[in-house]
Amino acid sequence: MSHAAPPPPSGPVPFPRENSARLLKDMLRIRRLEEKCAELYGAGKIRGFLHLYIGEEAVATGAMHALARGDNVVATYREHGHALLKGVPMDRIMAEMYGKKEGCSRGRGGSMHLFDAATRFYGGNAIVGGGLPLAVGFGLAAKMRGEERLTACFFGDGAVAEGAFHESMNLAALWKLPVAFFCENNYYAMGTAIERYESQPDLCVKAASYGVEAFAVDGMDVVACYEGARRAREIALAGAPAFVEFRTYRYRAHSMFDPDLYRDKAEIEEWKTRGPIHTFTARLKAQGHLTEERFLDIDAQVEAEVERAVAFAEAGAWEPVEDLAKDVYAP
Amino acid sequence: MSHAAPPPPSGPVPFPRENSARLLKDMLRIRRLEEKCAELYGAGKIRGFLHLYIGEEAVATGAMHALARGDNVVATYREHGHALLKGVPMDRIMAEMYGKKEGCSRGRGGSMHLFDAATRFYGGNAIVGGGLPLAVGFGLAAKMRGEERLTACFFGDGAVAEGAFHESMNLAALWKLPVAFFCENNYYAMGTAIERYESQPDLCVKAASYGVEAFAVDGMDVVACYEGARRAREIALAGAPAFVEFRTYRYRAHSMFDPDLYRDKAEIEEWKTRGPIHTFTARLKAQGHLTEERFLDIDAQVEAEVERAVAFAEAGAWEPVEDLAKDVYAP
Amino acid sequence: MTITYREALRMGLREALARDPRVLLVGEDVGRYGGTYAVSKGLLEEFGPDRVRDAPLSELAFVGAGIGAALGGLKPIVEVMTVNFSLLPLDQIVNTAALLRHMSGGQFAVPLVIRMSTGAGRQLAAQHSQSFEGWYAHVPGLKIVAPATIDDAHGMLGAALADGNPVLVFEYPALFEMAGDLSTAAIDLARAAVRRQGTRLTIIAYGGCVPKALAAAEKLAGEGINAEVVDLRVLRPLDMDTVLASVRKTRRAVVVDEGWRSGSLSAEVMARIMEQAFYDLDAPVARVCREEVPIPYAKHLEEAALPQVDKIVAAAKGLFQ
Amino acid sequence: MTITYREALRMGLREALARDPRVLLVGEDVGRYGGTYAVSKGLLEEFGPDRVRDAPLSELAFVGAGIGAALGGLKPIVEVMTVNFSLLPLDQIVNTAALLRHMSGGQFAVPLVIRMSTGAGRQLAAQHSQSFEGWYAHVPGLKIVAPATIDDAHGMLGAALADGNPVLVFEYPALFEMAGDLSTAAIDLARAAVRRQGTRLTIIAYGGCVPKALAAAEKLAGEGINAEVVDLRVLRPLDMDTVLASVRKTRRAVVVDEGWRSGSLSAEVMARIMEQAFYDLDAPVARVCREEVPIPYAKHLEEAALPQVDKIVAAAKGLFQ
Ligand SMILES: Cc1ncc(C[n+]2csc(CCOP(=O)(O)OP(=O)(O)O)c2C)c(N)n1
Ligand SMILES: Cc1ncc(C[n+]2csc(CCOP(=O)(O)OP(=O)(O)O)c2C)c(N)n1
Ligand SMILES: [Mg+2]
Ligand SMILES: [Mg+2]
Repeated sequence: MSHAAPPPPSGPVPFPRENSARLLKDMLRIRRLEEKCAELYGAGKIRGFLHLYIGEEAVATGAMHALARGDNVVATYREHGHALLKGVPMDRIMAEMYGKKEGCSRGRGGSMHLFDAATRFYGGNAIVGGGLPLAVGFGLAAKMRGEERLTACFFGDGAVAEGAFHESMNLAALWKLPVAFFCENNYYAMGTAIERYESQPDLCVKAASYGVEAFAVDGMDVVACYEGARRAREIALAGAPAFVEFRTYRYRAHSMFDPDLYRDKAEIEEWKTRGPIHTFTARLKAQGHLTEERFLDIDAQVEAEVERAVAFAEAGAWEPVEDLAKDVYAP
Repeated sequence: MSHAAPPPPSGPVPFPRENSARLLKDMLRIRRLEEKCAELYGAGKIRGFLHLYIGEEAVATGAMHALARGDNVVATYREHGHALLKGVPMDRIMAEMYGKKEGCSRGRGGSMHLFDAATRFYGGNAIVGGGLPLAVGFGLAAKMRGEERLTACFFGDGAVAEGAFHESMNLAALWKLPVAFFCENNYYAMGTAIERYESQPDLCVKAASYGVEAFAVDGMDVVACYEGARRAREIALAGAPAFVEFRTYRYRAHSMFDPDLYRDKAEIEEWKTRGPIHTFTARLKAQGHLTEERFLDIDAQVEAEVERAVAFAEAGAWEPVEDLAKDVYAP
Repeated sequence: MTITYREALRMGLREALARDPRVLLVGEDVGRYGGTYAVSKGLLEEFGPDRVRDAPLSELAFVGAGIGAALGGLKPIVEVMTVNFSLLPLDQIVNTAALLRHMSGGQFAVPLVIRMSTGAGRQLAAQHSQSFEGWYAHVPGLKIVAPATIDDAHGMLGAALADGNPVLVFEYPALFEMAGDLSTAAIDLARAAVRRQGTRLTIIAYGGCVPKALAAAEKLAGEGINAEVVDLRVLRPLDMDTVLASVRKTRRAVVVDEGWRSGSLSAEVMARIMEQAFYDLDAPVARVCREEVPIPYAKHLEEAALPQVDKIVAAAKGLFQ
Repeated sequence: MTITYREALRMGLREALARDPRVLLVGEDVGRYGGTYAVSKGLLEEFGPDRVRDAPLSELAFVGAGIGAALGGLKPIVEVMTVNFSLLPLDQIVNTAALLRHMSGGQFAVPLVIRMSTGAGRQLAAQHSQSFEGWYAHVPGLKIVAPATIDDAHGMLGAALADGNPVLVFEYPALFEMAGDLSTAAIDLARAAVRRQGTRLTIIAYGGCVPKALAAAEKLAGEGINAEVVDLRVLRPLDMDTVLASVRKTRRAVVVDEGWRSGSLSAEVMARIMEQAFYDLDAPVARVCREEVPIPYAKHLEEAALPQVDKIVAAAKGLFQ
């Protein structure tokens, strides 16, 4: 079954060129970081599960740019980009991938469990749907404490089938909590296409059934993602949860173990023509907001950051085995 | 918060008088059985939890009359009436309440766990929402075995908030199963009114969000209940699940332990004027389908059945303690 | 002051809510209804619907929300009506609450308290009579406590809120009517307690079985066997020092557990005694547990399925044959 | 014929589907994807989407549906991708599948098989590396099996389908690449198996730890200690006859368990040995278990947290000091 890609994002980008450059750079930071991770996985430097976000960068980039520093983020096991753009330093993310103690979870979490208290990045959850109830709780805390603080909860289309989604949407709506539910619909839950596991594949219909304001945006267009997330943030901070379906696509296999035999190659190719980075780049160039040198310069800065991150991770240390039982409990 | 009762059921009953008499008698059988159970609870003959259905009899009565003998029924802990009308003999139900081995669950289940394989009555589940996944499985079995068999799943409004509801509705719709979801909406989950736990109290909106055909009927009118259930059965056997919201009301407390302090007495009184038995009786009399003698005669038959059931239960035996570990496993 | 176990629980809740504005109670029917067992009766009126918050039948989400709320700066007390229903939110309790601190490299504390009633004995049948304290006691990252006295029923909640770890407090409806004096002793979440001094054997119990253990000890005393009774109080981490000190003194022990025999907490206690006091034993440690059957509704069968005073007495005497 | 453990599992599935039209396989990605661990690869093509049925991420509902389908006349094999996710459908497994037969007075059989992978060792970190076999082995009404050999990987599924009770089959990714000969021996769900004959001590293990136990036994043999290795195979009901016969012979034992030490199945095995063979022991039974920590991602920490051959050897030698 094929999932038609939207028309390629086009037209002038309605942002000042410097903002656009930051968006472009952040998409590139996610892309280059993950390309490097894939390479390092092949080299055996990174192990366990590794879920790449390549193709979906516009979503995390647009969304994170719409958030404030003080907002909370709850994500999934496909969260490298979310952690990075919430502000977790790339070197600490890479060190975590290596399992080094300089990692943002001290090497204990790995790819699926990035955490960072300082930037209010709450992970990094390998249980599908597991983050939604948490987000409801963060929203409750912010509301009861009178804080102007959004909690953004990222999850995949597959998570919508879990009971946790149903219970969490109802609670958030019932209690009128400042939570933005950001559903990254890449049309597949591992190897199962959405219409093969959802009787109603229009996810906004589901979200709306809780009385939650729900809308879909083009997840390949960083502009649409930014605007959708900003609108959701306004709705949520005004006192009611919002649901945004980001329609996007995963270019790589589900994980490094996935032979990816369940998708139609033509479908993948079609979506690749909507690539969030090259379409955005083309638009900026067309409106004269970006030159090829500037692009190469940005990309070079990103490559350098990635290299520094790898060097940092390589230079990192292993947590001593004596510390294994540390932090199971509060001291 | 008040839950407005519908206008009292009125107008001629569109059934032959003998069918109407059977409906009336079955409502009375549930009512008198439970009135006796309440009395016996006070006398200490029945223990544990006891959840009375008094006030809601039109739902089980209308629904069961719309089912075929071969249909499966899955119910809750408030299931005396459902068991009785699916065909479980009243004496075996009463013996179960007593905990006697002649009981339909050999005295092991009690009020909340009535079971009867012979009549395809699958209980009797004390986990709210626990029956819904089971019903999906029964539907799957019937469909794969090519049987023309409905599975009717009864559950309360409170169960709709459980993840089990969400997951089960999707599965049943996705797999196009012959399952009728019969939601007995009595507006309260224990002491919590529906608008205090559902962000969207219109339960049909929720069910429809799965692409399931959903409609509400007056749960105080046995005619509407029968017709709604019959329609749901047709839809389901045609190859897609159906959802019926029966709007009804519980006249008694949630259980024998409930002081019932959370409801407005006026609300209870208003709903009592819609009593399923007396309104139906009045309609039949008005159209000349029932006389007072006939009514008294039917009621006397029912009272006699109840007395026989009590006598049967009293005469029953206790399961020998030696059999305690019997049937934990297949022999 | 003489109060019941139920009143002690309520007092603990009220004090917690009054002491710290970050504390809130969340659960099904904790507010308007007053709590299934009337433990939270009156608290809604006193603290309002935000802090005594009725929740939908959504155990997975409201327990998970409790974790998020704890991370967000509140001190939630989440009530799961009974342990039987706690299987629904178990994923959140184990995969998030218990693991989070360690897997995040120690960045996050989860100061969450989860209360639930547990145990059998009221003819509520198979799905409402289970005891899973032993399961929870298996999970690193969780602390598990089982108040068996008026003081613990009152004080363990406050200690749990102050602990900084996810703490599960198990409440025993079988003890709700038990009355006793409330002392001013400080309540810790670290030590087991010797509830009766004895010399010839140690009866180790927790929760609803503690009064049964004490009654058995009285009976045994009547027959010249002076038994010591240890109330575990804290099921994770186990205070083996107290248990071992008693067993080394008496050289014999019976463990009483309301859970199903195989794989119950009693097995762990026996394993630890074997590991640490094998050569001090004059007889193998015995146990009295729930029979390995779902709890039937019928009274005589339920009684036969549960640990009872006479079974404890018989097991104790068996150690001397 | 030499095949891998994975191939043996697949062969068992294929035979079950071919043998009985009532059999179906339900689970996440069992069909189109071929199974997370490629165990069900090719079965969709062979048996079609009705009988090799991909399910949504709805563990609670599709496991519950498996119970209903079994009651309705099918013989479902439900796959829960890993034991870590089985906490979500646990309510259905315990409160319905396990209790139903007894609480209905013996009216209903639940011929359901639930397969799940379990265990650690692949750097999947805390939420993907747990071992809860011991928890399931606590529940009356369930049968729990842990194939540790090619023959059991192949044959236990068929035996489970024929059993008539809800049976949980635990599969060990740590063993998926293990190759060996497939025999034609009949597979039961009743007996533990002596995998290595020995005289001086008994190493009791199950699942992924069995090869480690055998390796440890080889090392010990090199040091003149001839160890017997018992593979429990069936975790509920436990075959203590086989275990006790071995322990009575060797008079010493080490239990190896990949679960967290406290409250793991090892504790139950030790408790039973204490109850039934106390006077036959020359030393307290020892155990080698998972450290009581969530499994970290870093390889060196994960290895340190799990039972290893050298730890088993050390524990065994400890019995002779
Ligand atoms: C509760 C649970 N069930 C199953 C899995 C295994 N699993 C990991 S990711 C995944 C698919 C999730 O798909 P989706 O939510 O769409 O996120 P995506 O991977 O597409 O970003 C599955 C089935 C899991 N981690 N947790
Ligand atoms: C999973 C679960 N949570 C909580 C309970 C306790 N409980 C029993 S009945 C009930 C209310 C259910 O309300 P509803 O579904 O509307 O059914 P009703 O009793 O009104 O018929 C609750 C909370 C339970 N039995 N199971
Ligand atoms: Mg997806
Ligand atoms: Mg209700």
